[in-house]
Amino acid sequence: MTLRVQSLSVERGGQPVIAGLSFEVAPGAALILRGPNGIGKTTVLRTLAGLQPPVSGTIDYPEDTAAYASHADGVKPTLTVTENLTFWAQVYGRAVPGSVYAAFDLDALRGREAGTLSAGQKRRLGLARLGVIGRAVLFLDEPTVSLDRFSVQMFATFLRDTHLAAGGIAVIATHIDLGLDAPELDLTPFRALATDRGGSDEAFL
Amino acid sequence: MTLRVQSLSVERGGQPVIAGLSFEVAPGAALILRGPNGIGKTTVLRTLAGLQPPVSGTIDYPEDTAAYASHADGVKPTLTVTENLTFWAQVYGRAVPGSVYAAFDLDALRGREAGTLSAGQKRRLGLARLGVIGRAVLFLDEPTVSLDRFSVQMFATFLRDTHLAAGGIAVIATHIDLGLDAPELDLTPFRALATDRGGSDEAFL
Amino acid sequence: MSIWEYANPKKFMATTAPVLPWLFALAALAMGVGLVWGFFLTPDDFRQGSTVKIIYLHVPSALMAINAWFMMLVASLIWLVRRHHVSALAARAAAPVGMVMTLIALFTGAVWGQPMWGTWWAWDPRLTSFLILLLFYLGYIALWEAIEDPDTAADLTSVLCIVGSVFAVLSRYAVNFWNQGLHQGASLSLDKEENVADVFYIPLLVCIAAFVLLFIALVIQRTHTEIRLRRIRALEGRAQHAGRVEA
Amino acid sequence: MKALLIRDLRLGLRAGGGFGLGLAFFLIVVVLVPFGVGPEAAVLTRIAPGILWVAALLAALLSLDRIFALDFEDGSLALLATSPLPLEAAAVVKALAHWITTGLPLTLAAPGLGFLLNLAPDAYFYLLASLALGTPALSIIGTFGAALTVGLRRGGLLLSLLVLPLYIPTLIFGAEAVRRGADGLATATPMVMLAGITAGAFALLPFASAAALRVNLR
Amino acid sequence: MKALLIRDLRLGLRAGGGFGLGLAFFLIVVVLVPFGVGPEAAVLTRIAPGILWVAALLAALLSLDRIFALDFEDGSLALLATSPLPLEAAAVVKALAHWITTGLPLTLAAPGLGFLLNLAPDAYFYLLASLALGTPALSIIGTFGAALTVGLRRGGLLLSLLVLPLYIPTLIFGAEAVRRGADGLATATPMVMLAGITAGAFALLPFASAAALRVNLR
Ligand code: HEM
Ligand SMILES: Nc1ncnc2c1ncn2[C@@H]1O[C@H](COP(=O)(O)OP(=O)(O)OP(=O)(O)O)[C@@H](O)[C@H]1O
Ligand SMILES: Nc1ncnc2c1ncn2[C@@H]1O[C@H](COP(=O)(O)OP(=O)(O)OP(=O)(O)O)[C@@H](O)[C@H]1O
Ligand SMILES: [Mg+2]
Ligand SMILES: [Mg+2]
Repeated sequence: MTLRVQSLSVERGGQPVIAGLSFEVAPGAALILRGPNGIGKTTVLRTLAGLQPPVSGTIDYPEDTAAYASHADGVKPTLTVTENLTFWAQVYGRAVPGSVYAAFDLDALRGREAGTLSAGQKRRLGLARLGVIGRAVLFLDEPTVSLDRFSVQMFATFLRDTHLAAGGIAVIATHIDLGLDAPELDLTPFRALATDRGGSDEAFL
Repeated sequence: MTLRVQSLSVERGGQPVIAGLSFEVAPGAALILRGPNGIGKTTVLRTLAGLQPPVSGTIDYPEDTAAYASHADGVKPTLTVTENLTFWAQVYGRAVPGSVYAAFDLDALRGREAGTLSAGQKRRLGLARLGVIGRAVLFLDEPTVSLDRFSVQMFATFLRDTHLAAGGIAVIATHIDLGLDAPELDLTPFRALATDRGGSDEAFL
Repeated sequence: MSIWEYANPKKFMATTAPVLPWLFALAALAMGVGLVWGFFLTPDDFRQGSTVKIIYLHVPSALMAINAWFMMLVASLIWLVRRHHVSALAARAAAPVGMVMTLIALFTGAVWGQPMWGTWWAWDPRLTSFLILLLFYLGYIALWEAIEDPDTAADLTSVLCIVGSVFAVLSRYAVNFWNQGLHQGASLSLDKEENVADVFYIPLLVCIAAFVLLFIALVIQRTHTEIRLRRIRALEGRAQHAGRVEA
Repeated sequence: MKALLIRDLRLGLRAGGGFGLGLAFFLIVVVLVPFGVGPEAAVLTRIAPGILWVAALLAALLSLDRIFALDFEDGSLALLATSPLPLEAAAVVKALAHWITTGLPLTLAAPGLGFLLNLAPDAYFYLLASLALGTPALSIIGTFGAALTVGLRRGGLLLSLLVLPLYIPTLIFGAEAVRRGADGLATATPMVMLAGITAGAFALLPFASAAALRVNLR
Repeated sequence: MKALLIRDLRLGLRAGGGFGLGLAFFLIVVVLVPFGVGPEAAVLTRIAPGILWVAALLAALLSLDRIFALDFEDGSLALLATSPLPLEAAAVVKALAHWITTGLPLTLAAPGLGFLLNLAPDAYFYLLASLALGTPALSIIGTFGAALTVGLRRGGLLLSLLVLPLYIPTLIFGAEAVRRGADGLATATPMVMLAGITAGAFALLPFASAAALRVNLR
């Protein structure tokens, strides 16, 4: 089970953003997407996750093995931490492994309504979802936003020792150093030129 | 014009969060608030900004000199970058200094609708507001979220060379290293004990 | 010591708890006496026949419905000015009671209107303004229910209660202007001429007294409940907080 | 699917979830109309069926924007779209949850409110029946509208604009059924039509809704 | 203040801003009613004033949640609260903007829609006048309601529940004025009352709104 991306081009708002992107991630490996703000990391990840169609190129990984975590982490403010996790577990037809609470330092907050969490606590809950749904291919968009150093380490450990160790795959867009020994891919060279083909506006150019 | 905080206690959701916090920031100086997720940085900043009343203690800075920047940065998606900035400038009865666009690398995006900006670009716009309203005392809550390294430097430079240099004050809650040579204040020792007095629930205990 | 000391939840609980059973007992007694007297020991009205006896439920509930809102208004003001939790919670506790009183007034009225006016409901100003009062109760309660943080809820509902009172009065005039009713005017007043005959009048007073007592008892009881709920919430919060402190 | 339904109902019951609000709104609109048109019983009886149905329709309408918007804003929708649960199923569940929190209580309460507009005695049964048959259609059609407008922030008003025209047939047959019932005429045709609309909507619209959602998530 | 007003109007005109939507909704409700009530001209003429006013009221109502909610969600409100602009002023401006984008177009269009319900010829003037006097009150009262519910996500339905009772006096006097106008009776009293309500609301409610906002921003 490998993630293969070949000469992928993606668009945003009718404009080509990234062109000719190719990479491959083996089971148990992670890939870190780098690049300045606005280069197209989010767009690429959304395309990989199947939320938007690629302009051209192929994305290849087994059906129903991927999960996506975005800037917004789908936490319901009026549900408790536990209720939030249980819901996602059920949607993916699984049970909540007791270990996640410890893994994301949510033990003390189990019964708390998510709306009353601090920014970082909320984020941790959003990430804990990944430990619950048991998907092998993760597309993570700036997962560590507003996490403190300790929590960042905690998350990196989760990825390394739990997810990747079990043969999972992760593609992560981030600006900070996660302390994962994973290859980094800078998107800057793949920035689409204004003259690049593709993008729904093309037909009018 | 100095910011003086004496034995400040703040609450959140009826519970005391931080107790006995005192500090002083001189003109031209900055203070960096540190502490793990959920310690109470946001709560303290909101209290300093006057959005919520302190449980006890005094906060003292000249009237109408402060501005607050939160997790949400009040950017209107359907207004262009320029329109967004102009609005805030007018609310504070000032004009938009032409320099801010360069200072926050927004030149290329002036005419773009804010809703179409990437996470980091949006954040830069939110921060540019601070360069426009011309307030001397800034309370910044994780200002650099989802900014790339370059933009973080850019923002630090703005604070140092433009804001502080002009005798401004800044209190910043952040988890990363801004590269400002400013004193750091870790809130952990000030965490309120469960048994601490204060908080609107107190009457019921 | 000032009376405000009783606004401390614990003190309030302590002082009112022993009184409560007596209040209920008294209310029950007065209710029994008033209703039995009113229903069985008074003659039928020459026009209305025995239907007149519904007045013993109808009028007291009607008066309480209005007074309950008034009490809420006062409590809200106290909360906004002096921020005593008890007054806020008392207002919250009174709302459902007041709403039920309104419903009773409307229902008994409807039951009364059937034989009297030949219809269950007529858009008579009196009735209409009570319907409006019902709407205000609904909104007030809904707002309490909708807001998580109890203090925020207390503040907002208080503001609503004050603004609402003004508009409620305004509506009363509007409604009067809009339709002149078949409902009879105030039948209880101090100078004797206007009053219904004593035979009806005295038991009616007993019933009213009973409703007042019942209302007070219920409100205190519910206030206790609200205070306890708040206390549970506070303790849970503290427990979690303690949990955080260890973490 | 069950998980989603349970979650949505739970959210509906939580603070600010808006369960029963539709009901209250229904009540208020019914109360407002006489203030507008005046208190004469005869007039009210005449327009009661229509007003009751319009009110029910508006109550359903006002709660539509909750269906997807919240999930869209906090990102749940994108996550659901990438989850094993097909979006069509999600659309059905959402509609169901909406009906349970709005249409159902509204139907049960309607007869009680009928007498405020002194509805003709014979009409009560038909009011109940027509609402029971018709309100599910309102929920499903509304879900489709909500799916179309989910991208737009606070699209509430636009949503109503899109949905109201789609509601017209339901409204016509529903009100007609009650009016005929009140006048003691045959009500078979409108009732059958109502049932037909509901069945058809249930069978087809979820696919349209799911498609709309996919587009809005792009 | 001017800056805020201009911004709000501009936002209203931008995509999804909802300018004119209130108008369209007004139109649709007016169109719906005949479907519900049936086509008899006599009946319609009789209920036209009331229906028109109720429809106007609902149109105003549906656009209320836009007043503060967007600014609250994206943080603008907190920033405004910490800005030199007093929240009372903000509340007034918001109400003003709401009226310009909803009440005003609605007032101007109302006579046109009178035809659909064949409103009595003499009533048109009074319809226009009463709406012109009354709709500002709707906007200010509504702003207060919006301020109360701004903290709640999608509080739309609760908002209507709170606001509608407050609208009752305005509605009564407004519709009454038109009805009397239609019957050629004296309309001075209701008109004066309408003006009074508007003036009073403008004078007092902004303070209540600002207070509510402060609480919700805590
Ligand atoms: C022949 C029938 C009725 C009679 C004789 C009657 C009599 C009364 C009386 C004596 C009061 C007390 C007034 C006061 O002390 O202020 C009262 C109040 C009231 N009645 Fe009735 N009533 C009748 C029918 C109804 C009906 C049919 C309804 C409603 C469906 C109704 C609703 C009310 C309400 C809401 C009040 C409270 C108004 C207030 O106290 O200001 N009544 N009624
Ligand atoms: N409504 C509430 N009820 C109870 N506790 C709350 C409520 N809101 C916040 N808290 C708690 O108050 C504490 C302080 O929250 P705050 O947002 O200030 O933390 P923070 O330092 O900003 O964290 P972060 O770095 O993650 O932003 C947190 O532990 C949070 O769980
Ligand atoms: N609707 C749109 N119309 C035009 N351009 C858009 C639109 N949405 C996004 N863009 C542009 O597409 C580019 C890619 O955006 P994207 O969000 O993928 O960047 P990113 O790498 O995620 O940036 P960040 O690190 O700030 O999140 C950005 O330059 C952005 O300005
Ligand atoms: Mg991004
Ligand atoms: Mg924070």
